[in-house]
Amino acid sequence: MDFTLNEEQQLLKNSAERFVEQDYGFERRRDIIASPDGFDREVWAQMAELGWLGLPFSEEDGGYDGTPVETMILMEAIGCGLMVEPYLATVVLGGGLIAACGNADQKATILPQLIAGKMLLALAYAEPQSRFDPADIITTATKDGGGYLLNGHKAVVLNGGSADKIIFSARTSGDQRDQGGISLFIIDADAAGLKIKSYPTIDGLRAAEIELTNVAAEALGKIDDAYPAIEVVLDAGIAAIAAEAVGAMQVLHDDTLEYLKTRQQFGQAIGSFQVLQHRMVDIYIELEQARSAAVMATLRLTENDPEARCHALSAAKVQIGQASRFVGQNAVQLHGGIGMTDELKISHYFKRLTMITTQFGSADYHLDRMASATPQTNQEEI
Amino acid sequence: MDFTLNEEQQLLKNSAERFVEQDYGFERRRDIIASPDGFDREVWAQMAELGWLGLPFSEEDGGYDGTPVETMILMEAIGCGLMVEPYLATVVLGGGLIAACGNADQKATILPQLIAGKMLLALAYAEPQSRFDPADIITTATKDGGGYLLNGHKAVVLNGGSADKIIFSARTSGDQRDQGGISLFIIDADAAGLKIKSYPTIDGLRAAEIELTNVAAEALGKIDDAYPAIEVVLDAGIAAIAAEAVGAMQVLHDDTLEYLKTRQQFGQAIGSFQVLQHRMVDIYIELEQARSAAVMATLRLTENDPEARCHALSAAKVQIGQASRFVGQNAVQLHGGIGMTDELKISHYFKRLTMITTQFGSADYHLDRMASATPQTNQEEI
Amino acid sequence: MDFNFSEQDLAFRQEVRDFMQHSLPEDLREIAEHGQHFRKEHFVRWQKILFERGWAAPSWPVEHGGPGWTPTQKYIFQEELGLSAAPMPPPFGTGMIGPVLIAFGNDAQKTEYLPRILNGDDWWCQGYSEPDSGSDLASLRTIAVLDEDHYVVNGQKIWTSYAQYADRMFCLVRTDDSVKPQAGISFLLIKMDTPGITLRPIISQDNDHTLNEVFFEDVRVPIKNLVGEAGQGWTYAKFLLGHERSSIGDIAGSKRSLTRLKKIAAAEISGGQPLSEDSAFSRKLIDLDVRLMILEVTQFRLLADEEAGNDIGPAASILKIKGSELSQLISETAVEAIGYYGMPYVHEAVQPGGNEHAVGPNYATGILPDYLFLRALSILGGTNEIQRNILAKTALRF
Amino acid sequence: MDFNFSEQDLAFRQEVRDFMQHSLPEDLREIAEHGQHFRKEHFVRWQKILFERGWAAPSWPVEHGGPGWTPTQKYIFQEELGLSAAPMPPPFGTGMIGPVLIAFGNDAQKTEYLPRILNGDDWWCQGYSEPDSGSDLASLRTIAVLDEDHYVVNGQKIWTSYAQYADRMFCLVRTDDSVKPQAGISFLLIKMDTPGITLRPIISQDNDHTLNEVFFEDVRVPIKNLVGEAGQGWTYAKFLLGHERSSIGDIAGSKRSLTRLKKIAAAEISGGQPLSEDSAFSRKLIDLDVRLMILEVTQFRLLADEEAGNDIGPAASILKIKGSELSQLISETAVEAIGYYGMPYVHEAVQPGGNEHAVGPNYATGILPDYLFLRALSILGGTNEIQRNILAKTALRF
Repeated sequence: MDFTLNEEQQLLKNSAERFVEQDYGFERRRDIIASPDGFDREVWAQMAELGWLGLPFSEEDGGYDGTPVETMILMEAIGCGLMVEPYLATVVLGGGLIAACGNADQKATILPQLIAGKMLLALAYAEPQSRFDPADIITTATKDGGGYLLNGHKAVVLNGGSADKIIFSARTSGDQRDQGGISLFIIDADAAGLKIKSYPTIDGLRAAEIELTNVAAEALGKIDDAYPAIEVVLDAGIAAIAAEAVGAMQVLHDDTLEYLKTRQQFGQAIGSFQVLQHRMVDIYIELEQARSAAVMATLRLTENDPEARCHALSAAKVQIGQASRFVGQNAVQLHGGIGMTDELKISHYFKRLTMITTQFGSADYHLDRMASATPQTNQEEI
Repeated sequence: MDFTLNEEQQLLKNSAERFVEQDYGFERRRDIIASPDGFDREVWAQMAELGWLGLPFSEEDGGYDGTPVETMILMEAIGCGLMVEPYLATVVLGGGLIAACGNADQKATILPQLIAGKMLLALAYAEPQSRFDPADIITTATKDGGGYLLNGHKAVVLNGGSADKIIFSARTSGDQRDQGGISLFIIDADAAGLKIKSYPTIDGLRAAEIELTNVAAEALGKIDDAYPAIEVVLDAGIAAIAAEAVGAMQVLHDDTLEYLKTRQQFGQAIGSFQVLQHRMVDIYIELEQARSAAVMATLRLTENDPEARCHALSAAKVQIGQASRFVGQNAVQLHGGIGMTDELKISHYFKRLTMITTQFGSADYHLDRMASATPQTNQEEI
Repeated sequence: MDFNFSEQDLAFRQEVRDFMQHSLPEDLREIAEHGQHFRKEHFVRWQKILFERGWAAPSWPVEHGGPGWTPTQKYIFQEELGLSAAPMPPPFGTGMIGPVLIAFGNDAQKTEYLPRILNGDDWWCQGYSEPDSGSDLASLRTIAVLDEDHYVVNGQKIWTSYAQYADRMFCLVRTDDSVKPQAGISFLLIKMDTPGITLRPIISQDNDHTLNEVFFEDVRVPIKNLVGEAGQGWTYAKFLLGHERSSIGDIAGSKRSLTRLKKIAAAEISGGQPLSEDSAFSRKLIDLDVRLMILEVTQFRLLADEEAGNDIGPAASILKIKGSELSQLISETAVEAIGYYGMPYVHEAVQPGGNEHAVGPNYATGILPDYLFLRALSILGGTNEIQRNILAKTALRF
Repeated sequence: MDFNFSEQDLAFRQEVRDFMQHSLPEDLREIAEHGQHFRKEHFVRWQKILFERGWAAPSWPVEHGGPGWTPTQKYIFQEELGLSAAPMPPPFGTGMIGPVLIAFGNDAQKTEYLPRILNGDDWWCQGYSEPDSGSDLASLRTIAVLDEDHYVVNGQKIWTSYAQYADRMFCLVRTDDSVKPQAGISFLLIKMDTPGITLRPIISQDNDHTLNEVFFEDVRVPIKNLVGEAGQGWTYAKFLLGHERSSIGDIAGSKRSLTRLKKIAAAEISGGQPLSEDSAFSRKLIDLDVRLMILEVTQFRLLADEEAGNDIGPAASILKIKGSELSQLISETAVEAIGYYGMPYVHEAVQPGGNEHAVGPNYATGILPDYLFLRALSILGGTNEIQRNILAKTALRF
């Protein structure tokens, strides 16, 4: 048992933290969000240069053979800076699926480009009716000569408006909500029949609604059998946003503690009031527990038993959601009115944490997912 | 809208409070609990003399034509004193069913005796498998000449060991958990085939397991159609223990507040710590909200629309349960170790409130009951 | 004991309901139903409609144009207004400065201001909070120095709602530095177009503009605009705090939002069935019902007390705490209900007359902005922590 | 980063498991399985079995008879002990006075006491708390006055666990009134049969007798029974507080009780199906799983820190707070699960060897007494409020 970082990981952590501190100030972020893309292509290029985009990929795919721990380190820094660049969409979700399911040709076409920062991806898995269930799919893919034609509507596709290629889940057989019969397809963003409506999200990101009308598509991975891979990559997404949440909560923790110690009311720092001290302690405890959840999510991601992986990742998501809500709401409350303004950082972190609570599924969804997953390994065998 | 007591009600309240204060000291209660019956027949006689046993009954049944408000007043005093005399079992539950379902003969035999303090009743409605559902009945009643023969097992019958007559619910038709097909029967406690095992309960009361083997019984009310009457009387039980809980919580509130103001630690009264003050405020708020719940339960009991009655009574029970738990746990916590001793009153009130949380159904049971009850009257029409 | 409104009260309620149904303009109703925000002209138009009906100032005495209602009637009116899709008139005019002028203003002030408040011609804003005096209001530092027949005001106010709409401000200023903080405060009426006043908008986290900072640089205010006596401003401000608190829990607002949430839960599909039929989510909804029902009874008990002429004192803090917690919890549950469609934020979609359509189902519009905005309920008007301090002191005598 | 126990640790755990399985006497196993309480002879018998195996004092150094385990091995042992049905040895001997004597005792004391602690011959109790010094321990008032070669002790202790079983007490007494409170405290070893000591049992709300008041009236204690230096007692007491805290969250206990709760929920029928299949109740159970899993990771992080020789400092308070909240919540949920069968209380049924049978299903026995008893978790050893004070000071530097 060892929770320390090795030397390279420590270097990565230092470098990511320095980047956020020196190059990603809050006013710059404000400008970036208001820009047409909603993120900064220059920052993206820097991230590529620093080698961050290749971290999780194998050396033969042109990456650096990193483990989920490296992604955790980077996502925590992204959370600290509330960075809006499409790392989650392109590297974790899109890249993760290409690496897991792509054939040699697909990997060779996409991954080196992605790692070089020249290609953005998005994953379109949710649908208007699907709520949190990634198996709830009515978008269809029907065979058409050597390829497939897709029809349907994909909902709230993270960074769908700026992606060069988009991965879609679609039903090739089975009924709505069957886990069997689901396949993955990859489509160029400028393909005929794709209608992409991009919009800002409440937490400063961009997402898109995508309508597909007879869009020609190339399959990614085995037909009818994509659900397990989708589950794995969404679990990777959970681990990633768990770390992002920890970074964001750390900032709220630090800023709120600082505020309590400096803000004067009734002739004393408000941090001298025991009730506010104890609330701050509860924020601290939630943050530490969230850190445990993020570590668990990260280290369990490579678990061989899928049920044990689901169980741990869902548990982490439940805790992260609760902590995000508690820390976000109370950072605002302890700041008072000023915590609700657009001007202060606080509200922006609160908004991102609010969305993390439902992103990749609410607490109830994940409690039910845990109930239906029975890890083969003994719980105590960790 | 008027939440004040009329003159007679105010007199009743004064008299009940005086009784508890002067005649029902905590050491006397300790002796009473340890006595063979588990309650005091002398106290019961006094209660009869004071006219309390006849309060809810009509004048023609020998009572005083009281409303549920009178029961609320008395039960609140009973909660203040944590009185163990069988008012709930005999007057509210048993007497309530006799008054509602009894024929002229049954009323005439039982109610005057009951009101005079000469006859104790109990209601046996729960069964080992029934959990909180009073329709979950497998005890059977089969026709036998002019009467019925009962077979089965009734669980946790409040004051079942001291009752002179016991009212049983039993199935005369229908399947387990059907609301139809349930009938009521009345049986003398010394009837052949009744096996009554009486035991103390954790909160200082007495209850019994009762096994019935071919027990001859007389029907009470219409065969197959007793469920609505059972529901009404259990709702009356909810209103009664809601008021009892308010009385008990008031004592915990007062004693804890007093303790916070007098107990010295670190050179000051512990009540000077803001965190403890705020916890005490939350106890106060829960008590006020519980008072609202008890009032709602009491005034809604005579609601004509059964669904509206269920809705309000279940809502009251949910709140009372939550408040009982919060106030009980925190009164112990704020007292520290001394709050956990048998010696102090605190733990005894905590135990009674703990059992009130599940008595007549847990919060989940009542939330589900509310979900299936749709009041005909507009919610806003209250 | 009796739980029901009297026949007269029920008839009055029907009258109010009929009025709301017939007199609320259709375009206002639509704004509310689309989860959009009212702007100045909507509030003013509605105020003038209420004025026509004689209901513009529920709490004013008849001689100043009030309707002469009992506390229960006032409550019913507020409740029905809250349940309807009508704009809730900001309290600054009829609810706040009006009662202060009626109680403490001189005849000239009453004559000049009251009619224009009543008919909606003047929009007032409130100048209380300052950057360094939030919960500790008495520490305010905006200074007014007498210069012949004018006060010269310098300083800054913050959290001023709708200052951008306002014609006038009632304002707490420090006129005497030599006495203890509460004693040196005066109550001034200031025209917002007086030279030296500048505004800076505060954009809130839901990207809306309601709040402002207001800066005063040598702003000259005629001495006739002083209310009551100099140095008595704190007394007048406290008078207002004790005023009109019986609707403080905003039960009507919670009723509306819970009804909306139930509709969402019935429309949202989860695992092939309506979310409202998921047993765990259903219990959450019912639990909200329970909280609302209990709070309403507490509200009724308070109202009965008020009707009997008793001091409602600490109970108002209970309503404030539990009411804000409930509103926030309903809103939090609504965020959970709409799932991924909480994310899209199209600013134009929540503006009246905006051309952009919202993304996702119509019912999702405004849910997230509401959630963000409602965090204010446990902060403004004395944080819930301050409310607990008040209860500790007043109800428990710590 | 690595989440797994090493091969050696896993092998060690198997060794402990095998031992527990083979060496725990059947009658002790049955006591635990019937939800009954262990008595002195059970604890002592088990201590002697551990002693035979060389595992009587996990944290002692090898030269005094300890097993020489790493922090991880100690943790594994505690965990396995907690998961088994074995009696959990009270900490007063091997966990508390032993380490104090090893660190601060003189050779004579070590020789006299340590072997008898190890083999279970001496039962120790702890004399810290007094009626007026609960959370504020340093204000203690039991006085020891030197009279030639004896201290004469007068005063009173309270909350003394198992004093009725104890042969000896380690006791904080005030030996100097003239210095600041912490500096005047000394650490004495007192034989319980010394004249002048009387006990008064404290019956707890679960009707059990574990706690006592202990009165001292002119109790003469030889000066050789002073540990370390006079006036240094506070230092030794604090040394203990920082000692052996990595199992403070009692995760093993929560694992056992959650497993028990799940069995109850599977056996209890609600509306025709197992309670565990009710979707809302199932979510409650899973939510407890989540809390337990997360707390265990926090525990592991702490253990890794301890293994690396770092100060675990404030984190122990997190484990104390969250661990006690979790134990209490599991117990509260168990009370809910057993429904009406929480009410019966047959005192004899929870006593080993009692003839009375419990009422209702076997699994209901002891659930209510446990619930009542576990309220102590957030009180003893520093209330959860005190723990938050500690965190505010140490972790947040308020």
